[in-house]
Amino acid sequence: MTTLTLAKALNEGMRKAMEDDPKVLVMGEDVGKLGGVFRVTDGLQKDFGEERVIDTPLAESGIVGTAIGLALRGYRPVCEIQFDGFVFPAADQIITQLAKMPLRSLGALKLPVVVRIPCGGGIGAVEHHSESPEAYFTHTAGLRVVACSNPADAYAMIQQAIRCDDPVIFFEPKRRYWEKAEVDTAAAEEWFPLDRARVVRPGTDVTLLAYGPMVKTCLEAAAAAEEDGRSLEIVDLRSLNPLDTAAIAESVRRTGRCVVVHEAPVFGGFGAELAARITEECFYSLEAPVLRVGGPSTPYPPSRLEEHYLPDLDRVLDAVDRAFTF
Amino acid sequence: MTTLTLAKALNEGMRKAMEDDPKVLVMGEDVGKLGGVFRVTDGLQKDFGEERVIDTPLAESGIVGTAIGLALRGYRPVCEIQFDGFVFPAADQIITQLAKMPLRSLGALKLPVVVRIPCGGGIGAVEHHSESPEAYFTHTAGLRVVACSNPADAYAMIQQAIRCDDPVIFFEPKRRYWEKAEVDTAAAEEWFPLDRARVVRPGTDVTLLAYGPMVKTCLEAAAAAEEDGRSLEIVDLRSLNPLDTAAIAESVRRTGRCVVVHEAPVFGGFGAELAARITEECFYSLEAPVLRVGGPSTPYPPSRLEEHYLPDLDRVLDAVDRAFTF
Amino acid sequence: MTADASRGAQAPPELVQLLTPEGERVEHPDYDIDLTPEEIRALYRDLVLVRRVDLEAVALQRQGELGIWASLLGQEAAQIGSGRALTDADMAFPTYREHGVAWCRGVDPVNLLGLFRGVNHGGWDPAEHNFHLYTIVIGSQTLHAVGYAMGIQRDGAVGENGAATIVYFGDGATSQGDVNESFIWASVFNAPVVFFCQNNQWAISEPLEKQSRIPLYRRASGFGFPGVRVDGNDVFACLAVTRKALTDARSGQGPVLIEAFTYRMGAHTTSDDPTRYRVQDELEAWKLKDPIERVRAYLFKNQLADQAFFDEVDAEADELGRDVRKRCLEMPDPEPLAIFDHVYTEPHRLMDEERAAFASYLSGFETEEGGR
Amino acid sequence: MTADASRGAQAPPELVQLLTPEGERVEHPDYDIDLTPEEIRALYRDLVLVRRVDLEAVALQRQGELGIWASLLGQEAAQIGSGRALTDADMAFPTYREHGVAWCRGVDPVNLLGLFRGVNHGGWDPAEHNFHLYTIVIGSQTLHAVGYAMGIQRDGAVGENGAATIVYFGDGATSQGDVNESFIWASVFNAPVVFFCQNNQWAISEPLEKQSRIPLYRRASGFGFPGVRVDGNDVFACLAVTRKALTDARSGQGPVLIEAFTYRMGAHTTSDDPTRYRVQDELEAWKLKDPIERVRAYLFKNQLADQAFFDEVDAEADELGRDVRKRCLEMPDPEPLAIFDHVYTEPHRLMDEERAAFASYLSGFETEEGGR
Ligand SMILES: Cc1ncc(C[n+]2csc(CCOP(=O)(O)OP(=O)(O)O)c2C)c(N)n1
Ligand SMILES: Cc1ncc(C[n+]2csc(CCOP(=O)(O)OP(=O)(O)O)c2C)c(N)n1
Ligand SMILES: [Mg+2]
Ligand SMILES: [Mg+2]
Repeated sequence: MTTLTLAKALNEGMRKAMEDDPKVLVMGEDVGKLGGVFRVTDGLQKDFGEERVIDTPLAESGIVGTAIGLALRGYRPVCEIQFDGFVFPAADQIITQLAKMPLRSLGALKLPVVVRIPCGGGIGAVEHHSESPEAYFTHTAGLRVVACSNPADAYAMIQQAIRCDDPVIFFEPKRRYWEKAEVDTAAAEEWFPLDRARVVRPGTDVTLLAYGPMVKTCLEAAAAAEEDGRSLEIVDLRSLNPLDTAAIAESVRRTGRCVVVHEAPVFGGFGAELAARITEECFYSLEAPVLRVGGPSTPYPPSRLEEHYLPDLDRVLDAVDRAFTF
Repeated sequence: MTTLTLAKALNEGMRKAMEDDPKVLVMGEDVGKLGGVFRVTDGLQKDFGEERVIDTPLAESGIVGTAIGLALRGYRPVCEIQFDGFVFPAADQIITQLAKMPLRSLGALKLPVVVRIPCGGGIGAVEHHSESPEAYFTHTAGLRVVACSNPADAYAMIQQAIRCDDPVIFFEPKRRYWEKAEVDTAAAEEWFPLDRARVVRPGTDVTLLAYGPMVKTCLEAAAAAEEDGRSLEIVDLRSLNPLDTAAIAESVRRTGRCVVVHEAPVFGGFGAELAARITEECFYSLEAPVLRVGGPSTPYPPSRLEEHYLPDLDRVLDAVDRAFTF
Repeated sequence: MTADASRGAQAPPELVQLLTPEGERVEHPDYDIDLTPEEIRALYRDLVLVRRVDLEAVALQRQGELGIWASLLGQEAAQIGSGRALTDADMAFPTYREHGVAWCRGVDPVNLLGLFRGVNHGGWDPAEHNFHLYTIVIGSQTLHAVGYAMGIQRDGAVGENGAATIVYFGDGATSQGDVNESFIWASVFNAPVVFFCQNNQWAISEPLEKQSRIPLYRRASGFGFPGVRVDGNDVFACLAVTRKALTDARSGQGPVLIEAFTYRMGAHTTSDDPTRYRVQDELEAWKLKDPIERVRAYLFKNQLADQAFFDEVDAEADELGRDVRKRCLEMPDPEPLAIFDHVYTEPHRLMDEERAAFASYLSGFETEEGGR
Repeated sequence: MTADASRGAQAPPELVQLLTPEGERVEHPDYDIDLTPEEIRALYRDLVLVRRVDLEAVALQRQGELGIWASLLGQEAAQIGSGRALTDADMAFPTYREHGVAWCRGVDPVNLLGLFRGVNHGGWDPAEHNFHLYTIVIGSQTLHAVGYAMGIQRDGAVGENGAATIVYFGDGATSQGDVNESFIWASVFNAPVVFFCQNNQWAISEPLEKQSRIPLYRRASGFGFPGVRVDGNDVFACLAVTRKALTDARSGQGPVLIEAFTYRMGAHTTSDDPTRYRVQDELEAWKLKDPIERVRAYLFKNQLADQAFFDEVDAEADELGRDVRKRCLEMPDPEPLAIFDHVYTEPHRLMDEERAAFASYLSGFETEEGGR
């Protein structure tokens, strides 16, 4: 057990993966000497060399496109997209190539490529640096989409993602990068499966579904609600595609109420899939419709407005209250 | 009143728009002499010249990016993306620039750009030529997203889209291009509003929500269901963003049951938003969960499998049946 | 001759040519090739056979057996010349039109038809032939090729007995961001990759002028690596130029851009109607430069082959055509549940759920005797 | 001096220079400029004032008044030289670092701060100044500029008294697909656009070698239009070269790429720590080429300005700095409901619904005295 920040846990996880498998490469803008703008790749180039930790030209399509080629040659590239808002130049390579090539080959090809995306707001940044583009990828068949919410998961999940033979879009909650927790760097074989949701706080009255940065927000809300005598169960989804529907439905059937929380705009966001699916699964158990808490259906605002844009404890509790008015 | 195919209705609509406003331009790959691979722009270059109907270099990001620049200079470009699956190279320009620039300018700039996308399957085509990428755009705040389902709407909606000062993603159901109907080319001022849903067949037992190519499929299903004594109401959404929630909710409250139909993969598809929103709006009226009929959550299959992939009359009726088992 | 028709009608001076349209061997200061009669006959055979496969595929499409077909007619020399320059260790990344290259890589022609028939999205194992799947999204394969070449570098497989990558794309593709990014990556990392652009003068209905105002081979100079224009209808020149580029790449000298100056003699695909946008004269001018005729003339004039040889090749071609046709018709449609196969490599819950639900839906029809 | 530090330490032969780092006027066969003393003093004043605004912004960021700032330190001559070459009718498309160009376009420096302070995404009306909004997604503005230039063509505004577009981007940006596509569009349509690349040697931590293995100005040759490299720290040369390029573009001679060879003297942004990736020696070498010092030296040596003038400019700069600071602190935060404004130009139901719901949510707090 060591205490690590989430950023450091990712760093250690990648380091471990690179030690375990010489085919693992890290590539992206500024991932080398600088160690990435968030220092998540800090020290890796120093230790593994420029051949394995590659500072690429400044073009995201090129990053993902060449990563695909490297994977075809037997490598396991881990690409860093510098910020969420800059993944879109790579959209074509991700959606039409990375996601579809294994199927196109009838299984002859596998593409173990990880695309790491620091995501979400709350860091006072300028435009394009605070977005939550997960819904673009959860709707893209052929991709796995995961989101870590804490250092221990970050450490394990990045290694699991790298070992996975499918392409994985890996979301990292950038405003939680500096939060610390105990990480058991030894228990490699006992990792919780990458595609499973986890109840991170048991409760009886309402199920809160969250992932990435919002898990902590929900935990805070649960602590506050407890004082009001309300027991919230928090499920950290971890994997968005595939979704652990069984685990979620089990919780919602017990509580009878469900609130979904994410930072992305509500309209067409991933919460819509959660709400639709849960309603279908748990129709007779639901005392209220699944309520969604998310960003307004607008572009991410200037940072002086982000406290109003981002779901916070109050917005979550407000939705919980509303779930009881039905 | 004249009888037009859907493709020709679009062609006439664009022609009218170009006559009405010299700032309207048409641009894209092969839109000139060839008239587009579906002939939707047939004859326009001949009549309006190469300055207004522009055969562009082969690059979708370039098409949308330069259209933005033309719009900044006061033009109203109508871009054609040759097939649905080729919109992704333009994803960055659409998502980070086209959708956001008006907000970025605090309203100083408007971007009246229309991006036409022939969409959907059922034409026996190869990969990338049969997709339904609407969910990527409905989740993108700043865009309007519309889908026409018949020649009369096609004629009016394309002109409304071109007149709209917001960017519009305009989906055209390619397998319905050759279907004919009466089009009233005169009634320009009495057009049904672009952002309104329309009940295209009234009914009492279940509400079917559809758009684009699936409207016809639903109408066929309704005819078949009638023989079985079941009355289906079909709502053609027409506008996906903004959504005409009030009209939809009014219908669902009446029928108490709702089935959503689209070709896109169900997981994370636009149907999820419909289901989530309707459930929230109509919770007490729903006798069954909103059921979704769509493509499997896989990439679009080889064409010999598309009849199994695409929702058809049977799949729609199966869902209707299921809605009655709750 | 109209302005249109003059496109490439006279060979530009920078064009590498070793065999004239009339079948005369010419010298080039930088490129030469020394082929045995047997090798030349083998090239001729390749050219004829791939043209025959292509013709058969067009016919199959006309008869409704294929959904669409992208013909290589006119581009045989570019494809056979470059394809025969490859060693087994080299890796090739095609577009959707490289039937001739596929032939050189040993891909069974019938396997090419699966995609166009609509029974799969790609019917061969790329690793088995070192020939990647067809790529339809214009230009995207160029980045894959460069990434693959970077993998070759990391494997230490550059140098003597090294390997290289070749990637095919069209004149239209040169406008895509991806293609230009691939030039950047290749030059910055000095990757062992040969960019093989078949400039067939048209991107569907758009002539080259819509993509570039200068010859395409010169694009490379803007990225700091060599570009060369070769007569794409001259199989000798294509072989020589590609061989040299590959040798250079394999030995660590980095990327090269080859522009094979050729012509799309047919429609863009069987869905296309070129009479809407190009003049017949242009086609006629190019017919005189047919890639097969000139080899035939050369073989004949130099008495390297007799009529019996030509007849034999034609007979083989016919047999191949018949065989391809027969096996095309035999290609089974995939099972409905195949929709869910291979979407993921590892088990995936959603696929399992949807597959099961669909199976049960389908079985409902069986009990209902075919459903409604 | 290390290998790193030698980057650009000696001027490459192809560099257009009219004023040496020591303040000596030199001749160039293709470019010349004839400036009155008054004009030169005005350029000096521009350089000093924009540097001062920049310094103030860095200080404001350090004090928590801005979230981040992208300093132009070292790039003043490139920006003022090119910016002063523009006429009112020309349109400029910046990145996020063109504070000097903004100055030339008459944008109030305080308006630049809104984006970095987080009160808006862009604080001016582009049409008012013919200066587009800052663009953060690397390279995307190049296509906008070309589209705009195509609009100029369609307006018939090319020719005498014509207009042109200039678009700014960095060395790193040259790797983006969009930038290369913009080169294609511009050349194919012969659009009146000047591509102004400020090669400041770094893209955050990546040196130019990660983007190109040849000088960037040569990229243009691959697309068939002229490229020129200018000493980006020489305001005379930047003015002369840009003026000529704009004149050519306006009169219908099509695009030009200008590579302004300069250096990012500061961090990439205030969030960056360049000591992690570059050596101090390099900085020292470039300090000797400071863009302001050489104009000062020239003015001084040629007795075109006296100490009083310099003091006056310094005083003006200090006053400007104070004013910018004061007005920055006064910038109000936007109202929460502004989140919903201007997302759409025309009425949009979802915006109205969400705005109303949020307003009612907020008013809940007011009645609850600030909520939980
Ligand atoms: C990204 C993308 N956009 C559009 C298309 C549609 N399309 C298919 S082939 C083609 C023209 C390609 O021209 P070129 O690169 O010259 O190759 P050729 O077909 O002539 O061999 C186009 C526009 C596509 N496949 N991919
Ligand atoms: C598409 C995209 N990818 C990544 C980034 C993050 N980023 C911001 S500035 C920058 C480096 C830009 O370098 P250059 O083009 O040389 O301009 P400079 O900052 O040196 O002026 C990067 C990678 C971005 N803004 N946009
Ligand atoms: Mg072509
Ligand atoms: Mg730079």
